[in-house]
Amino acid sequence: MSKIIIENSIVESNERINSNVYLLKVTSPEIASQIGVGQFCNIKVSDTDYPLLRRPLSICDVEDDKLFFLYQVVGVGTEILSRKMKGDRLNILGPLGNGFNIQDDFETAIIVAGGIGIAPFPFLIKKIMNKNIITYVGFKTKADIIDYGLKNCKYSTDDGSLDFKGTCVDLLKSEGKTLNSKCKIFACGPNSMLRNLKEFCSDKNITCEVSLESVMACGFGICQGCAVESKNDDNYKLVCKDGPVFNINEIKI
Amino acid sequence: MSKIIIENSIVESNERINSNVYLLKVTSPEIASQIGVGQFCNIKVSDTDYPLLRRPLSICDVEDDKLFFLYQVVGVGTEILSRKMKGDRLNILGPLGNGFNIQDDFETAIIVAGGIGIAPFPFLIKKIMNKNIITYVGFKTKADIIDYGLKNCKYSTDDGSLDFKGTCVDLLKSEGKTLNSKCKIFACGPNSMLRNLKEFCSDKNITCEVSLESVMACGFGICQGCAVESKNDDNYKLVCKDGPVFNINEIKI
Amino acid sequence: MDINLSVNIGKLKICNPIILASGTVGYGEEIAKFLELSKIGAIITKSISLKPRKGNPPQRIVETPSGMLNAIGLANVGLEEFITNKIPLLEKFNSTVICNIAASSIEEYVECTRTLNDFDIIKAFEINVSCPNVREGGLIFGNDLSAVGKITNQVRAATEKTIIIKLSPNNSQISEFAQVVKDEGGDAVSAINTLVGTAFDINTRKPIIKNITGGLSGPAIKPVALAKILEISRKINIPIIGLGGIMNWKDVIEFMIAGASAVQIGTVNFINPFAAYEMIEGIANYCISNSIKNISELTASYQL
Amino acid sequence: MDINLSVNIGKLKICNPIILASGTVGYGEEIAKFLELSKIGAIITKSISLKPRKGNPPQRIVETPSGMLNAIGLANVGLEEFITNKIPLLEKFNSTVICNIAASSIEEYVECTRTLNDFDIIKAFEINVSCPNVREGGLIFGNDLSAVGKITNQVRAATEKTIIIKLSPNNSQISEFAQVVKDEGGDAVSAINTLVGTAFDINTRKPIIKNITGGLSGPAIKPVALAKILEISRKINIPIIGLGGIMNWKDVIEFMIAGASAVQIGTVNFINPFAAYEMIEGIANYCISNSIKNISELTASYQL
Ligand SMILES: Cc1cc2nc3c(=O)[nH]c(=O)nc-3n(C[C@H](O)[C@H](O)[C@H](O)COP(=O)(O)OP(=O)(O)OC[C@H]3O[C@@H](n4cnc5c(N)ncnc54)[C@H](O)[C@@H]3O)c2cc1C
Ligand SMILES: Cc1cc2nc3c(=O)[nH]c(=O)nc-3n(C[C@H](O)[C@H](O)[C@H](O)COP(=O)(O)OP(=O)(O)OC[C@H]3O[C@@H](n4cnc5c(N)ncnc54)[C@H](O)[C@@H]3O)c2cc1C
Ligand SMILES: Cc1cc2nc3c(=O)[nH]c(=O)nc-3n(C[C@H](O)[C@H](O)[C@H](O)COP(=O)(O)O)c2cc1C
Ligand SMILES: Cc1cc2nc3c(=O)[nH]c(=O)nc-3n(C[C@H](O)[C@H](O)[C@H](O)COP(=O)(O)O)c2cc1C
Ligand code: FES
Ligand code: FES
Repeated sequence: MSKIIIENSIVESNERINSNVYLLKVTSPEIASQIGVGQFCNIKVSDTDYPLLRRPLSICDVEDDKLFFLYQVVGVGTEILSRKMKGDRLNILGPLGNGFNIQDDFETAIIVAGGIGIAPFPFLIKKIMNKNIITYVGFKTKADIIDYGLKNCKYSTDDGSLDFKGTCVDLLKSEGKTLNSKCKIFACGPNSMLRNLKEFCSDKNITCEVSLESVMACGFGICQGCAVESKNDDNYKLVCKDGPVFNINEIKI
Repeated sequence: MSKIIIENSIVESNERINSNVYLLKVTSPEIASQIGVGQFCNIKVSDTDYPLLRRPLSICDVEDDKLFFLYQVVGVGTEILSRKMKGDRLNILGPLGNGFNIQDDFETAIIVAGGIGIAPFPFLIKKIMNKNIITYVGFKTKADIIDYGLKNCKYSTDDGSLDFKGTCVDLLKSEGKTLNSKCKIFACGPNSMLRNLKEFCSDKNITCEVSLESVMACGFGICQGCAVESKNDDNYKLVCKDGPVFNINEIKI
Repeated sequence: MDINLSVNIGKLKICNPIILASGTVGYGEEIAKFLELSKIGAIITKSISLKPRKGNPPQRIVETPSGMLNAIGLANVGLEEFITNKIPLLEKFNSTVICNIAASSIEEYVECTRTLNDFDIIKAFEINVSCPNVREGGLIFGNDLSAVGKITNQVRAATEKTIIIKLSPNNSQISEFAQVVKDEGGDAVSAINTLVGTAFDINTRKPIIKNITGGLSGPAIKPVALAKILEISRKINIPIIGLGGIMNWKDVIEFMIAGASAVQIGTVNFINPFAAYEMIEGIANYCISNSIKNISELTASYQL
Repeated sequence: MDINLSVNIGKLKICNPIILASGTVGYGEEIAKFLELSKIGAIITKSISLKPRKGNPPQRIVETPSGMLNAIGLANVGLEEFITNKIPLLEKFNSTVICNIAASSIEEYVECTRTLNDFDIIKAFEINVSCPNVREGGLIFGNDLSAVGKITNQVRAATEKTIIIKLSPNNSQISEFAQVVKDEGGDAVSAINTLVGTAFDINTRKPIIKNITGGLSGPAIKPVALAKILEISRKINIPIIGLGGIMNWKDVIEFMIAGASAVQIGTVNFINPFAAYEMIEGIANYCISNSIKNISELTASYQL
């Protein structure tokens, strides 16, 4: 397992992408040299004790010594983060967790992302450019749509304001008749979406890896706060250490 | 008594004056139109619950609808304040307290200020331009010296790196032989300095008003946190409501 | 939609569940510069004792992470001055007044209550048995079941008005105290008073607060307050007035869900004297969005 | 100047007063990626029980103002697995190990202690009678004087190693518990464990933590911890290991002044896994600036 680093990174830019999503770019050479697809970092958004805990964000993209995070402002931590500017320092802990497995034998990567669930995929896509990629991505409405770093996108919107009306899993289902065992699904999004997807995958017997979220205190396996029920045994898995990426059949969602 | 206002003020500038003193200028028309010499404001330095309490700062100067505060960075609140920039909003409560009395009959104003204790005097000086003014101001060392808004300054430094070596009260004592009952002293600074000054004033029988500091929760008389012992009766006075300016004989320092 | 924000606690009727907590708004004079007191559920006076108390020597307060410690020491004008000068003022403000009483003996509680009982403007009594900053009447009574029982019983005999006993959080089973209050005829409990805390200056090695310890209030204690309220609510059938760290309308809703019939706000008044207004507006909007007609439907509506 | 940071607690000797708190560093494996454990005063293991415990269902934690609630529920590998897999690891790290034991009966405490007593690497036992997230062994024992007395007495009979009883803050007189520990032969107490707290989701009206309540830790509780430690220190002559909200070296000094012989750090490890290093450095510098030769001079050096 790779080393975990704490790095005082420097903000390069923190661009607003749509009404409440930002793309943060930081210089973080040590973490950038180590981080893999689907891993995440745990970020201290202030240099005081408030908010107390770090905020976990997926690695969205890497370019040389630069890390990219794509995040949605939902509460006090992400709000503070959104006010960071070029030159500010950010204390980042990473790389954390186990990412996507891209070594196994698949020809087509099906990416299924709900809303800000697209965050981990630009980096993934970069690493599997040699495969076929189809991205099903769902947003609430047209104005929310982000296509940063995605490839071959098919959109769904909850309100039908663009393209398919419904969720990205509905869209996948409607188009997915041709899926076969040479396909592998990579997914991230709300739990309701992942539950839906799980059904579909077991019907179709397709391998699917999902990136989960959980409230976290530490992010590296010492607090046991991020437990998720395991499907196989009667025990819990830790999202931060055993995940955040799991085979969809491994865990109870 | 004037109305107390809560105003969302806009930062115009926040200039670093020396290693850890800043001059903050905000647009705050309502408070600016009401505030008097020696009063203070209670400032919310963040829009989260941390730090919890407002930070009291003396009114340093007023120009039309602009308020000026001169402050030293000593802890987390003033540190956060020092990072405010043009355009930021600051929630300010004021004007608070009872300021200096400049109505009584004096010809010469002797201002005695230790370090950041100079903060309330630029505005005072503006208001008493028709009087003789002598300002005794003491700093630790030459590099700390600030003369913003002062007039007719005589400096002391603890280390003797500029002018008189000693405190500003020592300097006053050494020069103050000519003081008479037409003089009035206005003072602000550390309690040790004020104690020293008190002795001097009762020896010389000169009226002296001092601006006190106290830890405060509310700043407008509801918490009773800012009590200071009164000299006359066996009761406490409130620095925020009965002060911050007191006759030096009114209170136990 | 018409939202009913009014709440009944014993015979006390308040127009909304936001009450200004004792010791955090004096006798109403200063906060009235910000709030029309008649629009606030009620105001609880600074604790009144038989004789005036000058309070503890300074330093009396210190800020802590998301909280503050205070050891004001029940500084108050005393019964007589309260009657002569403060009651007329409160009458002028047209506010619903709950009088908080602190005492160092049962007799003192009774005497204060009996004397104040005659004033129409006082609609209820909050009996402070839990001030952590004075020995008698605070640390001693507040954590002693039989003392709390006796005080409730005797104060009950002295008034027909609503009696609220303000409970200490500094014990292991607050619900036992609520039970005693109920058994002895108290109408409601308020929970919580401050937690005992302290802080030291690492240079002088002295406690920062002259009184050595103080009472911790503010958002830091909110989770503790909620747990205490929930404990009482699950075990004892008595109205609870919830407080401890409430900063905004969301906190008010959270406290009501956890079991509170009404809430008190303390420390927040120091920082945002308009807080009560903002909360009244916020909870009304919440009710509209959630189709709640009577705010009291929220009380103890937890889904465990 | 040569600073002596070492501290003795009963027979336990630690090279500096910074101890990693139980439940916040597992069995050392992950934190060892950041810290050379041999350089830290000691590490206290996650509470061990006789049988493995899977812990409480999620959601297990929630952030609160300057604090967090947790209801992990003493998830642990159990005695057997601890011996087989964790002890060898801790031996490899060359760390001073204090084994924390949680149990739901006195017999279980004794059995765990007796079994673990044979392992040289375990230098002391910390007996957790105060976990707020399990009924037995926590809320029940922790606030019951006679239970704490009995547990201390029986564990004492099972080992000659240093026994530290970890006390609950959820009662009114923590010093009475310290007295019982002393009377029954315990070597030290640690104070404090977490405060009981909760939080609700105002949309679902459910407690955010599945277990309903959790334990509050972090800076929010620091003033309470300091007051509890001061109370014990003033009343009972027993070594105290202080904890609760320590974030930096200044806090360490403050806890020692208030009465602690050593300190534990918990929540801060989640945010800054290098915290222990920074504290060791910080307190050494403080000693130099203040001409303190032995860090233990600081213990209970308060000027009241
Ligand atoms: C492994 C992982 C990767 C993530 N990647 C991304 C990403 O790339 N982009 C993105 O926008 N969001 C991502 N999230 C979610 C993100 O961490 C939360 O939105 C964020 O922590 C919210 O913080 P806040 O202070 O703004 O919100 P608040 O609601 O104020 O936070 C309160 C507390 O709850 C926690 N919390 C709240 N929502 C979540 C959540 N959904 N997941 C985990 N903890 C939460 C916070 O960390 C904090 O401790 C990820 C979460 C995890 C666990
Ligand atoms: C009426 C009044 C006027 C003041 N005017 C000025 C001024 O013009 N310029 C200036 O630089 N300072 C002034 N001060 C002092 C200033 O309020 C403090 O330096 C500031 O509050 C420190 O906050 P902090 O968060 O940086 O420090 P911290 O030490 O982190 O603050 C911790 C707590 O202690 C309080 N506190 C700390 N030092 C003081 C102090 N000296 N006085 C009162 N409270 C304190 C803080 O408000 C806070 O609640 C004034 C104080 C008062 C009471
Ligand atoms: C400065 C201060 C003074 C207080 N004085 C009293 C008092 O006189 N009587 C009383 O019953 N409670 C008193 N309290 C306790 C509050 O009423 C309230 O119980 C406590 O502060 C918790 O609520 P909060 O977190 O909203 O402040 C005081 C609290 C503070 C902060
Ligand atoms: C996530 C978490 C798990 C904990 N698990 C245990 C435990 O298993 N046994 C124990 O005695 N204390 C446990 N504690 C309590 C801590 O050891 C410590 O007493 C408490 O967190 C206060 O210290 P702090 O504020 O430095 O975290 C746990 C605390 C946290 C936050
Ligand atoms: S977040 Fe701490 S163990 Fe996973
Ligand atoms: S600061 Fe609150 S009364 Fe003076």
